[in-house]
Amino acid sequence: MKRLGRFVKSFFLVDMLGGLLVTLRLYFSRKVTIEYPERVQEPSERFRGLLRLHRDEHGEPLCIACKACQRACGTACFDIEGKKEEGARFLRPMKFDWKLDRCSFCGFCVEVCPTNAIRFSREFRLTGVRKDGLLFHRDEMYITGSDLQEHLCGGCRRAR
Amino acid sequence: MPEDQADRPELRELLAALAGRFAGAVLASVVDEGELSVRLSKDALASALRFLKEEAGFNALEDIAAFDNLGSAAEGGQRFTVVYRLGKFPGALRARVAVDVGEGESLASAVPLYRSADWAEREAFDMFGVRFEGHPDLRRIYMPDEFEGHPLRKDFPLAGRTGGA
Amino acid sequence: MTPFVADVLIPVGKIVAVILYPMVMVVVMIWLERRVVALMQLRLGPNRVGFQGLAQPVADAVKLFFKEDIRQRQADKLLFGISPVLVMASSLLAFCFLPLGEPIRIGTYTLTLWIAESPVGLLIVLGLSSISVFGVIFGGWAANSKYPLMGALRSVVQVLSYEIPLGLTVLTVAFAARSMDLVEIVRRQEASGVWYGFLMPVSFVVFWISAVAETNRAPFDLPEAESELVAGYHTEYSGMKFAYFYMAEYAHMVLVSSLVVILFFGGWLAPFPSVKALDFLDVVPGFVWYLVKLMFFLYLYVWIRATFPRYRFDSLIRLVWKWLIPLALVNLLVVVLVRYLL
Amino acid sequence: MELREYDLNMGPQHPSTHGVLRLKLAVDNEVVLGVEPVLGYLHRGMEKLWESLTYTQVVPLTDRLDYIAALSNNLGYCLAVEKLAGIEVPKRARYVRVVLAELQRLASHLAWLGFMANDIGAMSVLLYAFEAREDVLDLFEEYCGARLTIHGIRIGGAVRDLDTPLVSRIRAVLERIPKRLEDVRALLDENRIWKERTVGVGRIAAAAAIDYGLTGPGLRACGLAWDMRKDIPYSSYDDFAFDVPLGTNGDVYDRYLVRLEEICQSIRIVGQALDGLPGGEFTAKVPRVLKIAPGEVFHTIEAPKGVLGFTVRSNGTDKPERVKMKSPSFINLQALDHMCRGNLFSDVVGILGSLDIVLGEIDK
Repeated sequence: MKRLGRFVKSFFLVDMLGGLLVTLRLYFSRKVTIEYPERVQEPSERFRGLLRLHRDEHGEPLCIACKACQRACGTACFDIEGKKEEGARFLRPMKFDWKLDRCSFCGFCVEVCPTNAIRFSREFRLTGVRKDGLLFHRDEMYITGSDLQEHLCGGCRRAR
Repeated sequence: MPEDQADRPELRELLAALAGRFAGAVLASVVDEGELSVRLSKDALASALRFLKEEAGFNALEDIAAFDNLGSAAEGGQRFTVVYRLGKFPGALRARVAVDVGEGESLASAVPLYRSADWAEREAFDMFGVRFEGHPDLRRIYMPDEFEGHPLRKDFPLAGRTGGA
Repeated sequence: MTPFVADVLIPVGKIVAVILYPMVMVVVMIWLERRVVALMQLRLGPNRVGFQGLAQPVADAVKLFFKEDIRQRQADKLLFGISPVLVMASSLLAFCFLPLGEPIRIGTYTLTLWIAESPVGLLIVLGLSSISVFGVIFGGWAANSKYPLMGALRSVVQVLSYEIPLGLTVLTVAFAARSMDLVEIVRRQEASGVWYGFLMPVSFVVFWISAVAETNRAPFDLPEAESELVAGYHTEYSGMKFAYFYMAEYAHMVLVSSLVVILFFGGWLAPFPSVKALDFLDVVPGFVWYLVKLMFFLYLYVWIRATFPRYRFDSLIRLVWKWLIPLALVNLLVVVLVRYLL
Repeated sequence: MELREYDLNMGPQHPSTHGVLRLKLAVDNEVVLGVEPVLGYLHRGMEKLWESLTYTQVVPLTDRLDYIAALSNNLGYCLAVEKLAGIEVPKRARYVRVVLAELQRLASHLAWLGFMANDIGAMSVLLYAFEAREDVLDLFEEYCGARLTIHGIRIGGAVRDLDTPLVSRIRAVLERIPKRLEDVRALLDENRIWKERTVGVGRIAAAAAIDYGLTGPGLRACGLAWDMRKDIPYSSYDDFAFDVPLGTNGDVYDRYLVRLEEICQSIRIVGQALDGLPGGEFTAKVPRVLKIAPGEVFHTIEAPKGVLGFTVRSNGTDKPERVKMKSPSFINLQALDHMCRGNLFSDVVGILGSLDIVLGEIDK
């Protein structure tokens, strides 16, 4: 008897129609596409985006050029030279080069930084057209937003 | 490690049988934590593997790991150590068979016993240059065929010969 | 209505219309396919170029028009050039015989909504639609590389073996309508008050399955299975030649769907002709009904494509020889018997 | 005209070889006579690189091995190093790791489902599977900021604790996934075309599977219950009750069913782990510069693709002398030739999809 039932079901394409009903139901269901440039899905606040240096409330750079991040980095992205002006309590980085194209966003530098100077920003638009756009010098480590995009792919024809 | 008492006797008998069969060849052996670890001499390898597979029931060869002892405290004094990781299924017993092999020497291939040894041996050959006699198709597996040298040897420069980026 | 207008202007106008009609349908079809499949997959589909993405197919066509037309050195020049033309021409030519609606009387002149009406219109359309197989074989063979060759061989076997059930089911319709003329078939359905799709559901289902297989679509798209043969017989084509293949496939789909509409669902008839209460539906012109039914079947094509996995080659052939052809034969027998007993 | 079979080249740029894998197929008019995978296109020399990095710096690189299941690689490596260094991982850290590993198995199986269905033609299933997977990736992003190269498990524990909002979000996601799976099962399970393409295809006998070293869902589809989480439990997996789904005749359809069932089991495990989350530290105290006495260890875990093993040999310094990875996809791919013989050309795609291989893990 079961075989007959199976034959009838297969003859009248029951499994096919079942599949068609599923796609029809999903045809009318809510779409998940987020239309990117108009609506941007904000990444979570702990998102590991572009690394940025920070300043304290007086505008003084927090970085004391201790090179802890340079040592912790597995892919040698950092190249830091510190100098101590007379009368200052801490060294200040004269040269702070960071190669974005070598960085694997592992987060070791952020963890070892004693003064919490270097942190992940939530910036995920990291595409650039210039090779040296991917190399950030000391002052370029602070820029964010549109002038960051200018630095990454400056001179690109597309109107901003 | 209390919970390992259960399987130690079984491994200990196996070790005794192994030592009996290959008296001269067993150089060192230790049984701990559900794993029998044996260091064999080169020429006893093939028959020991056959014994372990047929009599002792280690039916799966999980991994073949090769090591370059250049510069480190080489136990056997030879340049390379090749370690066979055998597994017994069903159950959770493991056997570690370590064999030392010199620079130009070769080992008996385990492919006739375990099909899974095929690529593992090719990888060991590609990365270290250890040759395996009786392997059906001993070629490089990762590097291009015309590549000279064996990358994972200690004396192979990290950034590659052409001076990497 | 001077003879010049009647003999020259109107026929030329109709011919231009018949050329434009499949082109428009192809554009609509490309957009419909990408949009419907997208909506079924929880995404929006093209909605940027033009209103809701309607200009997307036009953009594709323009892109393909300007793209470089690459031909390998070892390709057979003659066959490589002819095959897209063959595929495209055969589909377009068949559109001339499709009756789109009731003839319209303008003063003394009756404007027939089709180019040619012939007593064997059905046969001609089927014959033309199988000419495109030549285009596929030549295209696959001429490219002289492995994947297109395999795609072409698969397509040949598939199309030829699916033409048999197609032919048999068309035969049942010809029996029921006692004529091969498409216009006559629709008139016969209007006279008998019931559509052949409901009269002979088995032949409709078998016809539809072989039609889907005939156009290498949905579960039967073996010849151009992206995941296996990269792109099947038109892998080596690019630029305008590829556009021909691409449009021809859609034109062929529109052709076969309109054939289904005419043969089984009464071309331009309003639904349920026998139910008197629904006569007010006749106020809507026949052409619109024809289009509504056509769109439903085109939607069905895309719906099937979005739902089902792909058949394997031998199961596909087993399906037609073990199931469809016997079923079509039995169905033909039943129809003939019923025809003569009644 | 003498007929001879010709060899067909599939890849390395081919839509369905899951990365850069090249298959040399000896084909006799669509019947496959032999398959020879050619590897090395994605070889980055990981094991050489690891020898020049410290133990902690190796962890982010393990993300890039099986890039669909980064957390399992992290877990495998960290457990091996902890066993070698004798680091005792607190109970809460072990539970957090189980939650992360099982969520990663969920995401990896959903990605496999999408790829395989798309290869066999059911392209909508790719979108449904990936839409379900997006929720799990959002959890990882919420947890530690990355979706694919997660680097969320460190030596000694995890990178962050599971706070209550995250736990409730995990539970919400775990409810949603079975519903999306029902859609897929309704589309595929009983579909005659799907069964035509998968039942009896790429079959491998249990004995041959063991001989080829097959592990993971591929082996369990032959009916052999070998699951590291049960046989050699690690990271307190033995605290959780779950069953190991088994197939019967080891073909593509059974591997499909086994993996779908494993998704449900993973959901069960994560639920139990969240309920029984103990108090305490989420990571052990690990010295910043970790030096490990000379020794060697071989530790295996049950990664989504199969048994993932790490052999770590230390020489007393803070850098490992040698880290050898036993990759499940590498061993499973060897069985492809055995499975494909006698099947048709279009089945190779289905069988390759059912093996669920990732090239980053094969080529290292």
